[in-house]
This record gives sequence, C-alpha cells and structure tokens, in this order.
Amino acid sequence: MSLVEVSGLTVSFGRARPVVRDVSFAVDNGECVALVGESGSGKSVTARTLLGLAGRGATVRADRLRIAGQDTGKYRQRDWQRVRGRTAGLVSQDALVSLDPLRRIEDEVLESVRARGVPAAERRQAVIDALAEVGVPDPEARAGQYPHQLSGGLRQRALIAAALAARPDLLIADEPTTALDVLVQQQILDLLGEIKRSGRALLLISHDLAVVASLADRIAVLRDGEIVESGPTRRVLGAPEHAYTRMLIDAARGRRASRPAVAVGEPLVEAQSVSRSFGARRAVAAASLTLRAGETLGVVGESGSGKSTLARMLMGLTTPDEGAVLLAGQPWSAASERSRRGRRRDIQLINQNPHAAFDPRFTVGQIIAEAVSRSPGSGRRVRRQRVAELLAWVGISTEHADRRPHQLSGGQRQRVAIARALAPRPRILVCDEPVSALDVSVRAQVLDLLARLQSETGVALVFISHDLGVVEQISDRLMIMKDGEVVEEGGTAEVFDHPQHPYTKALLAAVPRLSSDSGPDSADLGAEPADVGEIAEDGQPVGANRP
Amino acid sequence: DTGASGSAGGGTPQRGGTITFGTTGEPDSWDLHVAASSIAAVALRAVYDSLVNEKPDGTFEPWLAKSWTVSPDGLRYTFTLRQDVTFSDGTKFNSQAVKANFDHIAAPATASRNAATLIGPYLRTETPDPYTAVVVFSAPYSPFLGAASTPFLGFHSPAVLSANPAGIASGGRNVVSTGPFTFASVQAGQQAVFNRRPGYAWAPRSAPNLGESYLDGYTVRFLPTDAARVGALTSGQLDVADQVPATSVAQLRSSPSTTLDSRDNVGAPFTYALNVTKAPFDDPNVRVAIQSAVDTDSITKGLFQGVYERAWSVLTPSTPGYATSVEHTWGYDPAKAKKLLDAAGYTGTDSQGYRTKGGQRLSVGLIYASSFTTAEQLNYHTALKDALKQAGVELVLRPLDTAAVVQAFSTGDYHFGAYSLSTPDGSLLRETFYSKDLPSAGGSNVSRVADPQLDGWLDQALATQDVTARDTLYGKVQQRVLAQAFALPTYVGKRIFGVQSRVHGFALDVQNLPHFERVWVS
Amino acid sequence: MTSATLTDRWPTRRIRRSRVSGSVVALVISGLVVALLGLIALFPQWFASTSPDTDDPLHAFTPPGARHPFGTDQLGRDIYSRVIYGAHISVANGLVATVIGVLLGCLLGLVAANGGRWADALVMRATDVWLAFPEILLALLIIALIGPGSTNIAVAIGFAAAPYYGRLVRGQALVVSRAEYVEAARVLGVPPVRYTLRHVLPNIAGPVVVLASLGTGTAIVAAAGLSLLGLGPLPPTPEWGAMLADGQGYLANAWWIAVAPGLAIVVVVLAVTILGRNLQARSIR
Amino acid sequence: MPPALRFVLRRAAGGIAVLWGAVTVTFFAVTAAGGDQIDAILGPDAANLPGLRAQVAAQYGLNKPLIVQYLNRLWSLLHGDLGWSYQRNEPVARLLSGQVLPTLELAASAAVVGFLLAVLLAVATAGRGRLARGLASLAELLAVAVPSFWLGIVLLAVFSFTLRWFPAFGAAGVPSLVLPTLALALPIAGVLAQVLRQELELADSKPFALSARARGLGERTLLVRHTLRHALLPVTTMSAWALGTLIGGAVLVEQVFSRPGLGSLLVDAVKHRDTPVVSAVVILAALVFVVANTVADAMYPVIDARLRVSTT
Ligand SMILES: Nc1ncnc2c1ncn2[C@@H]1O[C@H](COP(=O)(O)OP(=O)(O)OP(=O)(O)O)[C@@H](O)[C@H]1O
Ligand SMILES: Nc1ncnc2c1ncn2[C@@H]1O[C@H](COP(=O)(O)OP(=O)(O)OP(=O)(O)O)[C@@H](O)[C@H]1O
Ligand SMILES: [Mg+2]
Ligand SMILES: [Mg+2]
Repeated sequence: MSLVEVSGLTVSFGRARPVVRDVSFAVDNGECVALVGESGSGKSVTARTLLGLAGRGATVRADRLRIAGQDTGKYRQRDWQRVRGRTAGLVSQDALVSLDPLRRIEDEVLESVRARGVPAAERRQAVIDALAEVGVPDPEARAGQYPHQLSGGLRQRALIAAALAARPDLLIADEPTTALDVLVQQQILDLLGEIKRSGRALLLISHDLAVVASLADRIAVLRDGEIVESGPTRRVLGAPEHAYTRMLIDAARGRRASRPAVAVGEPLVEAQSVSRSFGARRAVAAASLTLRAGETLGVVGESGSGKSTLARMLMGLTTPDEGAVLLAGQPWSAASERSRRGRRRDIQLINQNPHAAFDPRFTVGQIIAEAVSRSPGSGRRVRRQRVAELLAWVGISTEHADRRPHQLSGGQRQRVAIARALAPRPRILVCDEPVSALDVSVRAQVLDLLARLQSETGVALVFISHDLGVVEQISDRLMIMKDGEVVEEGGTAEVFDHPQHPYTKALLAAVPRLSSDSGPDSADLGAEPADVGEIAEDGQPVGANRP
Repeated sequence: DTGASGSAGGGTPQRGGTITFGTTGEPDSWDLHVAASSIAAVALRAVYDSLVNEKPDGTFEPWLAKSWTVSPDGLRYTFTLRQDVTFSDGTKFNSQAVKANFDHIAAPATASRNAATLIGPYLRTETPDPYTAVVVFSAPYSPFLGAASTPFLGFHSPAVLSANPAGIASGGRNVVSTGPFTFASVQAGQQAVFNRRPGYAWAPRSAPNLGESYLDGYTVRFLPTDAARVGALTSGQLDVADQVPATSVAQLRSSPSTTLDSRDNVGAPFTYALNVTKAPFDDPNVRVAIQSAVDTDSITKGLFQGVYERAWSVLTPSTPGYATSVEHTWGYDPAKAKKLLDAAGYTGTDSQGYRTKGGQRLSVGLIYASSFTTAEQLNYHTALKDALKQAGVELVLRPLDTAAVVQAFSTGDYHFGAYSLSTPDGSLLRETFYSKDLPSAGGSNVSRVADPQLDGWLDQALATQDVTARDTLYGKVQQRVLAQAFALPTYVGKRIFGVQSRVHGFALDVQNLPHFERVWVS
Repeated sequence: MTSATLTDRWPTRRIRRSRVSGSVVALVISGLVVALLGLIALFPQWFASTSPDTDDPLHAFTPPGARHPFGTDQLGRDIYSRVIYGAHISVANGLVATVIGVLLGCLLGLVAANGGRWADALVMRATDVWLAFPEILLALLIIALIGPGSTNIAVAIGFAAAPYYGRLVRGQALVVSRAEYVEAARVLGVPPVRYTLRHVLPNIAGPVVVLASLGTGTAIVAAAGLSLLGLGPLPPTPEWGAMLADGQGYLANAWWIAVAPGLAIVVVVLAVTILGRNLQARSIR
Repeated sequence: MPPALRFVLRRAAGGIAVLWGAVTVTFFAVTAAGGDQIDAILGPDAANLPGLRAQVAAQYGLNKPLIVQYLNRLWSLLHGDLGWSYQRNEPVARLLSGQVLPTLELAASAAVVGFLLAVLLAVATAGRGRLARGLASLAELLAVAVPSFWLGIVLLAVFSFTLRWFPAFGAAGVPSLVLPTLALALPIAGVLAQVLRQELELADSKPFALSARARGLGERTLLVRHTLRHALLPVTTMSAWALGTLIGGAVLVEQVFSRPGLGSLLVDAVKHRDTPVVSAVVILAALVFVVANTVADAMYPVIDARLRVSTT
C-alpha cells in the first residue's frame, strides 16, 4: 500500500483553466519522490492538495486520492486536521517567512509536539529534541528565540523540526532551499538526506533538477499543471523523453561556453582599488577591475558581498570613498555629474528587478522612447522606428508597446530593460543579477539574448550573479567577492578548474550539479564546506538585504 | 394672568423631595450684583430676599423692609428693616448690610452689568440706626421700589463681601444670603444645587408659604439646546423646563404628564432699533418704509407656530404703561414701502435686485453679539433679511464678539441693533428712547433718538407719582416712536415653562421669576 | 524602524481594497456621482426648485411631500433647494481646505525631503507637534484665534490636515527620488529638471491625489461639524452643517430639517471615499 | 540600562519634547493673535473703562515682556496651573476637573465598544463568502461616511424623541451613555473593522498560516494563536488616530447630546475667545495623545519581538 496515491488529480480555481491537470503519482513508505517544474507549474498546489489545503476557492477532482490507505474523497475539515502534521508534514515553500514572526520557535514546534499527544510535562524536552534532531546547534537557547533572530538556514531547520516533531510518515518539502545561499543550501540538502535515510518518505519539490537529483528515487516533471514525464531518477536524467525535461537538464548541468578568444582592446572601464563603506559596514574594500571591449566579466559572491555596490560605483551612481573609476581612460567617478551626463550613454545598467526600474505610469513604448530620445540626431519618426527596431530585436512584439510594465511577464520585462539599455548604443553594459528572478526556461532565453547582443554589437559586459552556474555560461573572466573583497580573479575555465582561494573552492563544491550519471547513489553532493566560517549564524538574517 | 394658575392646585403641600429645573444656560456670573443675565435671577430668586415685594397688581408690600417712606423730592427712600432676619452664615441683616451691598453695586470695580442700572442715580446709603436705612439718590428716581424688589438688588452677607467679594461670582458656598434656600454647589456647565435653609421665616405677607420651603432642595441644570430641554422634560429627567420653545408647545400640550405655564414677557418685545443718526435711517421715509416692508404677522406666526403674538409696540402688552392705542396703526404694507423708498430717492435697481440711489446700493447692517443671540432671534434676523430683500433693501448681518458690539453701540457704527428687555414697567421707555440714555452712557437708547418731545414726556413721567398721568405720557411716547419708526417691534415672546404634573405650586411672580420655596411635590 | 511613520496612522492609507469599493462598477458609479455633485455644486440653479433663502413663514415646518420633497424649515424655506445650494458651499469648503492642506503639505514635504538633514529634522519635529493636536481641536483653536466663518473654517481645517499631506509628500519624495526608475533616467543621462518633471513629481502626485480625495470627504465632514457648533457661515447661507444646527433645535417636531443635510453629507463623503479608494486600489498595484 | 527601558525612556523624552512644542506653539499663537485678550477678560460692559485695562493687564501679567510671560506659563504649567478662565473667572484647572470625567467616560466607552464591535465584525466576516463580506464592507463604508454628529442627531430623533428608550441629555448613568457612545463608536468601529479584516485576511494568506494549518491546527486555534495577533498590530498603530477621532468626535457628540464635558466647555470657550481654556483643553488633548502614542510605541515590541532589539 502506498502512503500517497494520486491519480487523475485536477485542481482549478474559479472558472479559470485548471492549474493542475490529470496528475498521477504515488509515494511509498521510505521513498523519496521529487516534483520538478518551473514556477507556476502547479507543484505547490499539488503538494497542498495532499493535505486538503489546496486553497480558498479551489475545486479538487481526482479519480483517486488516498492518504495512508484512506480515501479522502469524503473528508471533512476535521478529518483533514488528523491527516495534517501526523500523517504528512509540510515544510512550505517560503521557508524564511513560514514561521510566525510573532512567536518563539518553541511555540511553533510545540504545536506539533502537542498534536503528537506528548504529555505536558515532557513537551519541553520533546521540543528541544526535535530541534536537536534537525541539527540546530544549542537548541535550548534557540528554542526561546524568534524567527528573525535566526539565520535562513536555521529557520529552515526549525521549520523542518516543527514538521517532524509530529512524527509524520511523509514529509513534504516545498522548495526547501530556494531562498538560501549556496553553502546553506548544501547543509539543508544533507539534512534531508539524513531524514530520508531514517526511513521517512519524502515528497521533494523544486524547480531545480540538480537539487533533487541526489535525493530522489523517482522524479515527476511538471509543466503547466501536467506531468510531462516521470520515472526513476536515473532513467529520467539519463534518457529524458520529453524536450522540456531535456531543457531542464541542460540548465542544471551548465554549459561551459566555448567562446572565441577575447579581443583585447583598450580598457573601457577601470576601477582602481575602489572602496566604499556604509557606516561601519565595508561594502567594497579595495576592489580593482579592468574591462575591455567585447569581453564579459563575471562577478560572483553571496548576498551582501558588495557586488551591487561595485556595480553602482562603475555606473557613477555611488562615489567610492577611496580609489577611482575611469571610463575610457577619463576620470569618471571623480568627474562632476554635469560632465558625466553626456557620457552616461556609454555605460548602461540592467537591474535585478526590472519592475522597479520602470516608471509605473509609462508604457513600454514610452520607456524605450525616453532612452532613444537621448541619443543624438533623432527626429520623431526616426525615434519611433528605432523603438520598434529595439523591441523587435529583443523579441517583444509591437502590440506590447502600449502595455505598462506590470502587464508583462518577468522575462518580457527583463527584455524591455535590455532594449532600453541598448537604446543609447552603449559600449558597456552592467548587468546586476539580470536573470536571478527568472525561471529556468526564461533565464536561458535572456542569457542567449545577452550572448547574441555581445556578438552582434561587441558591447562589453559586467555580469553579476550569485549563481556560479549562470556566470560560467557567459563569462570570459571571473571575479569572486566575499565581504567586499575580491578573493579571486581569473579566466573562467581557470577559476572553475583550479580554484585558488578556499572560499572559491567551497563555493564550487557546494553547487549541486548533474553529472551525466546522477542519481541518489552517485550524487555529487560535494565535500563538506571548507574552512569558510559559519555563515550568518550571528543573528543576522540571511538574505535580509535582498530586494 | 396665568401666573398663579397652572399647577397650583392639588391638595395640601407636602414637605420633602427635590426638583430639577432645566434652564437655558449658565449665568455669566453668580454674583447678582454683577450678572447681566436673567438666568442668575431665575436660579437665585429663592436664595435672595428683597427689601420689598411687588404684588401681581403692581403695588409693593413689605419684605425685608417692614415699611418705607419716600421723601417728597423723590431723592430719599427710608426703609425700616425687620429685625429677625439673618444670613445663612449667621450674620444679622441690618442697615449696615444694606449699605455695604448697595455700595458694592455702585462701585465701578464691581463692573456691575444690571444691578448698577437698576439702582439708578444712587448716591449713598445712610444708616441712622441699625434697622433704618436711607437710600439717597442724586436725582428723583421713582422706579427704585421696583428695582429693589428684584433679586439683583438682593443682599450678600457682609462677611463674604468684606472677605472675598470676587469669589461670589463663582457661586457655590461663596453665595450667602437671607433667602429660603442656600447655594450648596455648582458644576460649571452642568448644574447648580440648592438646599433648604432651616429656620427661614420672613417671607412677604402675600406669599403662599410663609415658613421654610417645602422642598429639601432644587437643582438647576444648564441645557442650552431647546430640543434637549424639551426631551428631558418629556423623559422625566426634568421636573420643570424653562423657556420651552414655541415650536414644542403643541407637542407638550398633548402630553398628559406635563403642563405648560406661560407668561408674556414683561418689558420690551424683541425689537429692532433703527439708528436714526446713521444714513439712510436719518430719513424718516426710509425708516417707515422698513417698518412697512416686514410682515411681522406672518413671520411670527410661522416661526413660532402661532404661540407668540406679533408686537404692536415697544412695550409688551402686559407691561404697565402699554398703550393699546398703537395697535393697528402700522404694519405690513409693501406698496407703502415701495412708495416711500421711491420718495427717498432709491429708484435704481442693481444686478442683485437691490435698490440704489446714485449708484449706491441701499444697504444696511445689523449688529448682534453672536454668543448672546438665541436661535429664535437669529431666525428672526434671517427672516428680516429676506423681508427687506423683497423690498430691495440689503441687510448685512454682522455678528460680533461682545466687546465689539459694545464698541459699536457706543460709537454708533450700526444701522440696526436688536434687543428684548425685561423691566417691570414703562420706565423702560426712558431707558430706550431718552436722549441721554445712549449705550455709551449705560442706557439702551440703541435708536440713538434725541427727540425733545420724547425727552419732555419722559422727564415728566419720571417726576410724577400719578400712575394714570404717567401711563398717558408713556402712551404718547409709544405713538411717536412708532409713527417715526425709531424702532421695529416684532414679536412678544413668552416665557413658557413645562412642568411635570407631580410638581405643585410652581408659579412665576410679576417679574417672571420662580419661587421654589412655594413648590412641593407629590 | 520602531514605529510606523505617522502617515501610516491615517487610517485611509491602510485600507487597501474592499469588496464594495474595489470594482470597476463602483469606480464608475462613484465617479459619476462625484461628477454630478460637481455639477450641482457649480450650477445649483439647474437643480434647485426655488431660491434657497426665500422665506415663506406661513408654510414653515411642512413635512416632506410632493411640493417640498425634503419639507420646509422653520422659515418655510424649501429644504431640497437649500441642500442643493448648500452643495456649493460645503463642497467648496472641503475643496478649499484640502487645497490649503495639500499646498502647505507639499511645501513642508518638499522642504523636508530636499532641504538637507536639518530642514528635514525641523519639519518632522514640527509635524510631530502638529499631529499631537486632534484635527478638530486644532481647528477649534485656530478658529478661537481668527474667528468663525466659512472661509476661516476651511483655513483651519486645511491647516490642521497639512501635516498628513506633508508626511506623505516627504515620504513619497524620498522614495520616488531614490526609485530605480529615476536612477534609470539618470543613467540615461536625463538632466535633473527633466526627470524631476517626468518621473518624480507625477509619481509623488498620485498618492497625494488619492489622499486628497479621501481628505476632501473628511474636510467636508469637519467643516459641517464646526458649522454645527455655530462657527460657520452666517444665515441664511445654506451650509449643511449650519442647516443641521438649525434642525437640531426642531428634532422633536420637525426631524426632516436635520435629516436632509446630513444625508447630503453622507452621500458626498461616500462618493469621494469610494472614488478615492478605487484610485488608491488602482495605484497600489 | 536594559534596552527596553532605554527605548521607553527615549520615547518618553520624545513625547515630552512634543508636548513642550505644543505648549509653545499654543502660547505664541494665542499671544500673536490675541490683541483682544483684555477685551475678552473684561467682557462687554467693562471693556471700555479706561483704567481697568492697565489693571487687568497687570493682574494677568499681560504687561510683561513676551518671553517672561512665556516662561511664567511654562513654570505654572509645570505646577499644574493651567491658567485662569477670562470668561468664567475661575482657574482653568478647576473648570476642567469638573468636566474631564464625563468626557473620559464617553471616550472610554466608545473606544471599548468600537473596538469590540470591530473585532466581532472582522472575525465574523473575514474570509467568508462574497455576500457576507460585501454586506460587512458596505456597513463599514457607511459607518465611515456617516459623521458621528449626524448619527447622534438621528439616534436622538429615533430612540429618544420618538421611541423614548433613552434619555435625551445628560451624563447620569448608563442609559444616558448608550446613544452618544454608539454615535461615537460606530464610525471608529467601521474603520477598525475594515483594517482588522484586511489584516486578518492578509495574515491568513501568509505562509506561516499555511504551515500552521499543515501542522493540523483548527481554524479557531489559528485565529487565536496566530492571525489575530498580526491583525492587532496595525490596530495598535491606529490607536493614536482613533484617539484623535474620539476626542474630536466627543466635542461634537457632547454638543449634540447636551452632555457635560470638555466638549461643551471648549466650544463655549471658543465662542467667547476664552483662549486660556481653549489652549488648556488643546494641550490636555495633546498630552493624552502623546501618552497614548508612547504607550502604543512601547506596546509594539511587546507584541512584535522583531522590534525588540534595535539592530540598525
Ligand atoms: N489560492 C490560489 N488561487 C488562485 N490561483 C492559485 C492559487 N494558488 C495557486 N494558484 C495558481 O496556480 C498555479 C500554480 O501555482 P503553484 O503555486 O502550484 O506553482 P508552483 O509550481 O509551486 O510555482 P513556484 O515555483 O513559483 O512556487 C499558478 O498559476 C498560481 O497562480
Ligand atoms: N545604500 C546603502 N546604505 C547602507 N548600506 C548599504 C547600502 N547599500 C549596500 N549596503 C550594504 O553594503 C553591503 C553590500 O551590499 P551590496 O548590495 O553591494 O551586496 P550584494 O553583493 O549586491 O548582495 P545581493 O546579492 O544581496 O544583492 C551589504 O551589507 C549592504 O547591507
Ligand atoms: Mg510553489
Ligand atoms: Mg545586489
């Protein structure tokens, strides 16, 4: 008997098209099943439906939906409450905000402990045990703390503890690592591995095949509410049948770009040991870089390492405390804003969050037109033509020109941002996490666009990301940043193959990747993190300074 | 005369109980020597006694004074005082007390508003012996007995007067006098509480209750909103409501648990004085035109739902000296108004329909103290404005703060001033139309009339002690005032009390003041 | 970071979206009602049946009926016509107060946002003090100083509301001038004057317009309240609050005098509130 | 010093500064506009008596330099001396003391009733079907749009004058409190209910609510343990606004119901330009406001641990 048996599951909200369609799968005792798919493919809805929490206004139909052998077709609220926590525990998607910020950790875990029926006197100990079980250091002290006092990794652990404390047969983990830094992600995956080894069934949900590959016995690939492919992990990864699965695998595997040799031209932009502090915090410390025409410089580092600050100094938006930035050999950071204004079109910026970078009152056409009108010699007609040209170039149809940014999808927005950045025909394009907010499939399109852009216009790129896999695809050279300092710099292949700095090593090791024969047994989970210090266990919320 | 009627019947008086009396507001001062408002007199009548008592027929009887004489020249009033009277703090009432009080009224520092007018050309008080007081005037002053019968010329305890005269204004235990009740406490804006004075035994002879009050006490609540007062009466929160608005009369009449007790106001009706010194009111044609342009009949009937009568004269009909001969001698006549204004040269018409002369709009102003103007009066101002507009005259309302009104009255910078006065007799005419009684001199000659003929009649009336002769003179005055349109009388207000049926013996005296010592409850 | 800014304390800012006021239908209806009210306020003579201040004392206190839909008052004036003409005054009061508040608020907010740290601190502390007075009380204090009357009431209310707008404008100005889309314009080399006109001001204006439309309702109510206290325009001006005050005295025998102007206030406030919230819901997206 | 205490002390200092500002502003506003203070003191009849003006000026210290007057004012305020009413010729403090209680009674009962109504309405309708929420938000919108003073008039007309269920005036006992409380509480309840419901629904849609449900919590437990606390946070923020509305509304409602209290005192004083009374009431209101605000600020960290340590 399977723990969970689903067949023909269809979930719809209101009169809209069902968001989950005819989904079937099963989870057996002690087994780990992974649901993989891009954002909006219906992973979370499927998972919640297993707990009777599909959501307000949801209509659930299924040929068969059995939990622990019981048919849930006639379940009422009360029956579901018995299933929740006890039969199946959920570690929900937004780990960082899934703990009630107004209550202590112990109160949250206690709810599960109580549900398990632990006598009052032993509850406190049970809570501590539950926390210790998931590897929370110093559980006695942590129990009394509030979520905001815990780092992201610890919060995720506490959430898992709260789910496990009720001793469920099945643990559903919905994107358990998405909001976390690479190194922390690794730790959580290790923990899940342990849980699985302890004999509990796991339903693992992720958009990233690489994350689940090492744990899952079986994988189901969801797309647009339907399972396009499913089967044993080794089979799915080794011999994908569906094109979509193949694309996911490609994205997860990473492709080292076979880039033509770099044309070493004049330095376009130069940072000469620039530093910048905000109050006591040193955001960037004595960083230097040189960017030449036609090359791509990747800048990598975890959240808060100073990447954006460096980018802003290159853009002349933040003045360095020390050091100087030169643009085409001329003073740039030291120049007055007035004198910079005319030269600004040479260096353009693409932001992580394009939505915020558009005036909400402007249409796409107006946004581009504003950028175009800054370029010289443009009559009204010429300008309109150029707008159309630019939009066509980034693959936005002209009918979108009258829309406002909030009416576009994330990928479309980023393309509009690229079109705007291109409008003044810049020589340098600074991209600050341009694809972090995008789905795998969209991400690939945008990266392709940038690559094409570079080959067609010869623009120099500064490409900032926290994701090594992404940088690897596009960069000629790499810069690794940690706590504001550049810890390593070199050609991409060189850094990947022969990392020098221990931090770089740890970073590379922590990236889950798919080797061609990935599977639960042969997973390349990487070594234990090298000596890089505990990350964010100091009460400083991880990712707090993310937009 | 409804004064003694209403709720008088109902068996033998019983002792005990209290009543709550709702009035329109809080007195401006609890010191009757200072206060201007009649509310103070209403609330405190039963706390103070007077030298003499005015009877319903207009004659006087002994009260704190056993007897009195007036010197032939009218300058000296000699009172022989009762010897058994004490203040509630135990001080004896004697001629020294009379002197101290009258001197207090006359002293400028007291800043008396009403009592100083009432006491007239006061010179001094002589005290030949402890129980004889001689009040001396600088000019003959025949209304003095009437004045002395009001509570405004009542007596504070000399002890208080010497210790803390300023404190009297704030009421409560600072108010100490000889009357049948004592002032227990006051809460600003809310209420004042009064208790029975044990051992009171010097009521005037005609009083229905000669001894201590029947009630243990009474409470005066300040309820400025008419609707609230009426509502409180119907819901039983009040035993007696003062100044029931005319528009509520019909409703209250139909209620079995309450009775109404009403009295025409004594004194001047609500009157608009036309300032004859200010153009265009220096032109009699314009004044008479104004008089003819206002349909006081209809306005009064509508606004007061037939409860008040229109006024024919500058005295109310129940005031001694009222001349019935002026009735129907003037009134609403739009054609006449039109003709007179044409005659006065206001023949043009401007874009808003007002008459003009030489391009100048016929526009006049009415000043009033906003904080002392009742809703009824303000409604009348509004009605006047519209009536004059129909005749092509613009009326500009000019609400001012009190100081500014006083200022304007003393400089004469106004067209209309409005007043209604309560004074027990026709001597009011002197106050309102005698050339020397301008507001700046403390009088009420708001019309600013300086008419030798009027002055002559009024002088004669002041000098004579003959009531019939005096009334004839007052009649002439009224006729001339109206013929000349020095003033536009509008309506005769009524003082209407709503009384719960459990309350007995509630009655107003000639001065429209309640005597709580005569009231009892069943 | 401790407490929300005072602007947040204006409750209307917090109200995101409610069922009734959130739909397009509500937007259209409230927009139409506001437009109609605007027409009435501008051209009362098109809607009124008679002049608002012609007395007819012999028909005083006529209950609502065919001839007088809202009845007549103590002087026999047609209450319907008075309510219609009153729209002119009450709406004008609300608008004048709001305009004063917005102008003063913009001045404060822009000075605080752009005048450097000291100016900012000074303005913020001043608004702290300002906001410590409840609005009506502050208006009363001002009236005690400058005297009653229609204009003075509008001035007092506008003055009392100014710090709310000031805080909003300051906050908006700070947020908008640091917004990434303004930065994007700078990156393109757009000169300051131009991006301020094109991007900063219009985006500040949005929320201010929303708050102002909600504030107009509040101001109309406040003005009526002060008139009710007898601090309003002179009779026979058909101001709604003054009419309420009139009617208050005749509640027992002629309830309709106080009911009609009150209903008028409710309709206006409902319309501008629903409109304001719709605008807000739209602008928050 | 523990951070919590330091926090409270800092807020208190801020409050005192605001209060000082309020006193200063009122003082200078009154003196700047108050050329006629002496007229107001003397009243209608005595205003033009020559010697009296100087005498009064001396008596009230109005002849001293402005700065001395100001310092005197501060000094006497520190001693609880609120000044002297021109119109009633009494210490303002004594005038106020008699009127504070009825106003407090009204404001407190309106606050409690308004809050309870709001919580009941919000809890009963949050997350319910379209109809229930539609009706509730319609009611709330109406409650917000109906001015409390007019509501008072209507309540009076219906329940007092027509049905005679409640007394029409006064401050005696519970019956006389019912109608004014309702008039004052309903608009506030409308606003609070809206905010509460939105916050409840917002909290309910947060991930932590999902994980709590996934732990098997029932709806009522979820409400009590989790979402209600979240919804109450913004209500705490709004307490200052509600207080201002209560005080302002009380002035008008007291007038409508002829209730004794600060409102009638204040209105009377405004009409008579009795500036010492007006400024005393206004300062008193500012004091209450500042205290309430400080309390509310001190409450945040109690409710929300995130605000306890100042990490920035
Ligand atoms: N309560 C709800 N009401 C209406 N639509 C919903 C609701 N919950 C989810 N949806 C819709 O269902 C679809 C699937 O959502 P779901 O959260 O399952 O996606 P997902 O695969 O988990 O994506 P992600 O990776 O972004 O978490 C989406 O289009 C989403 O908008
Ligand atoms: N304007 C600012 N004021 C104060 N501190 C700042 C400011 N900008 C950045 N910092 C701080 O400087 C440090 C570096 O920030 P930066 O944004 O450059 O990091 P990042 O590497 O881009 O991180 P992320 O991946 O989260 O975007 C952070 O600790 C951040 O909190
Ligand atoms: Mg999801
Ligand atoms: Mg960044």
